[in-house]
Amino acid sequence: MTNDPSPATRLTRDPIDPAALLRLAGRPANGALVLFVGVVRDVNDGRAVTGIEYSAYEAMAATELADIATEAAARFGTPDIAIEHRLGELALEEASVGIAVGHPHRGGAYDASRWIIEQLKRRVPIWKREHYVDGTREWVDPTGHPASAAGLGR
Amino acid sequence: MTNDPSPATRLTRDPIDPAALLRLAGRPANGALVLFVGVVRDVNDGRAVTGIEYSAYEAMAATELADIATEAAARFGTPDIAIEHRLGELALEEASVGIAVGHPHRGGAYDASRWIIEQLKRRVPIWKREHYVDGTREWVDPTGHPASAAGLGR
Amino acid sequence: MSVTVLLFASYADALGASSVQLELPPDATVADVLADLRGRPGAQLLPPAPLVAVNQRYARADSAVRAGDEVAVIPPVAGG
Amino acid sequence: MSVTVLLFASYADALGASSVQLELPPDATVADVLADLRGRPGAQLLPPAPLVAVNQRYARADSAVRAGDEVAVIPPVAGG
Repeated sequence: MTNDPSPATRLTRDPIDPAALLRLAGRPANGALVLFVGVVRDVNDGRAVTGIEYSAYEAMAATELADIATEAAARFGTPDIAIEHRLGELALEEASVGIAVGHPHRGGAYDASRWIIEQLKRRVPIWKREHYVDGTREWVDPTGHPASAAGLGR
Repeated sequence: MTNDPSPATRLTRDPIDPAALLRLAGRPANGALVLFVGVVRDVNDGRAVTGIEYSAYEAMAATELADIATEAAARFGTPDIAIEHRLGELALEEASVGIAVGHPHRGGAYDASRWIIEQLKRRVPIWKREHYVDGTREWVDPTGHPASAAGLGR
Repeated sequence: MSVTVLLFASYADALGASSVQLELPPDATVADVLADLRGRPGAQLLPPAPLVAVNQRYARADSAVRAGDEVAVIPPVAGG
Repeated sequence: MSVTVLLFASYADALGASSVQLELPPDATVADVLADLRGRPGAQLLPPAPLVAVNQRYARADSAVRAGDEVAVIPPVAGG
């Protein structure tokens, strides 16, 4: 199968299908596929998590995702990039993000994959609110300044 | 789902199922999954390839695969490693190897994945014979000394 | 001129709104938008230099804001 | 003593066999196995220092070989 020679990116409220992302990154010239999946885990910063709610500035987030994929395609020399980010309420062990990269060689596939997730975490306007075992909820600030410490909690 | 706290490795003559490998690497504490898939590509060293035949010193290859997974588990701090290598005749775009790693953090997942494929390519006694468009077949020597150049070709 | 300011996540919670309509002078900048917001209840909780986007692109404090622009004040992103 | 030597891939093609049975002195090493193989038709095509495994573990040229051991001469590996 040969895919369109352009990256595929989207925000979705449906479960992420890793196999579908891998198919989007396939091409007869690609000897390597690397898939990254971010998953809702049961503990964050020492607190027991029961679920996460993802929200976004959707129009801008979609643009940033597309830009990241286009930049990665140029930087790493492959158009075979598929990125999905989930929005809405996610249960433990559900996938929040999936990134598939196909490349003729494994070095390019790994490097592009890692670059994309780092860029995504830095640039794409998506937020998450963790739900904890004690029933509380808090916006997560990965910069290390919890919203609650700044008085911005719920 | 919580998997057995030990790596899963095998040689197989059946198609590799990436989704199954990902499931083997899942665990509620894992926030990151990285899957590497090696794929038969249509060109190698400038020659058009029509398929590849993989063979192995099977008992030793199985031991080496298991050892690599065990070493990676200790080195990168995660038991959630699944590796499959395909044997037999593979068509273009079929997966020859699949490596899934689950880890609490993405850095560990990427690093373990990359380490495993490099070790696999260095240590596991598996060989491949490429089939070319012109009907010829040749054992591949990744050390850069093609068997044919040394007079070992078919 | 009239400018729409979008607020998200913890900032929307703090200011009690997901969007506000501002009236600004014609030569306004992003800094003016932030200064206006800081006069509102809950806005003392904004950090000193929040991320801002104008028309869905990240913008600097001295970037111009024009009538009809969509300005967004963006809490620390947490995708992935 | 009797030792089984396994050959694979390009080496099996070169020597025309996927396994050979060698008779070696009791204090033999991996180097002795290779020396014996080099006397056989096609074996001039082995590289100067091929990889060898004894009982499915990589071994050095001076590693001892014992009666009943499974010795394997291993072409450049190409998995992945």
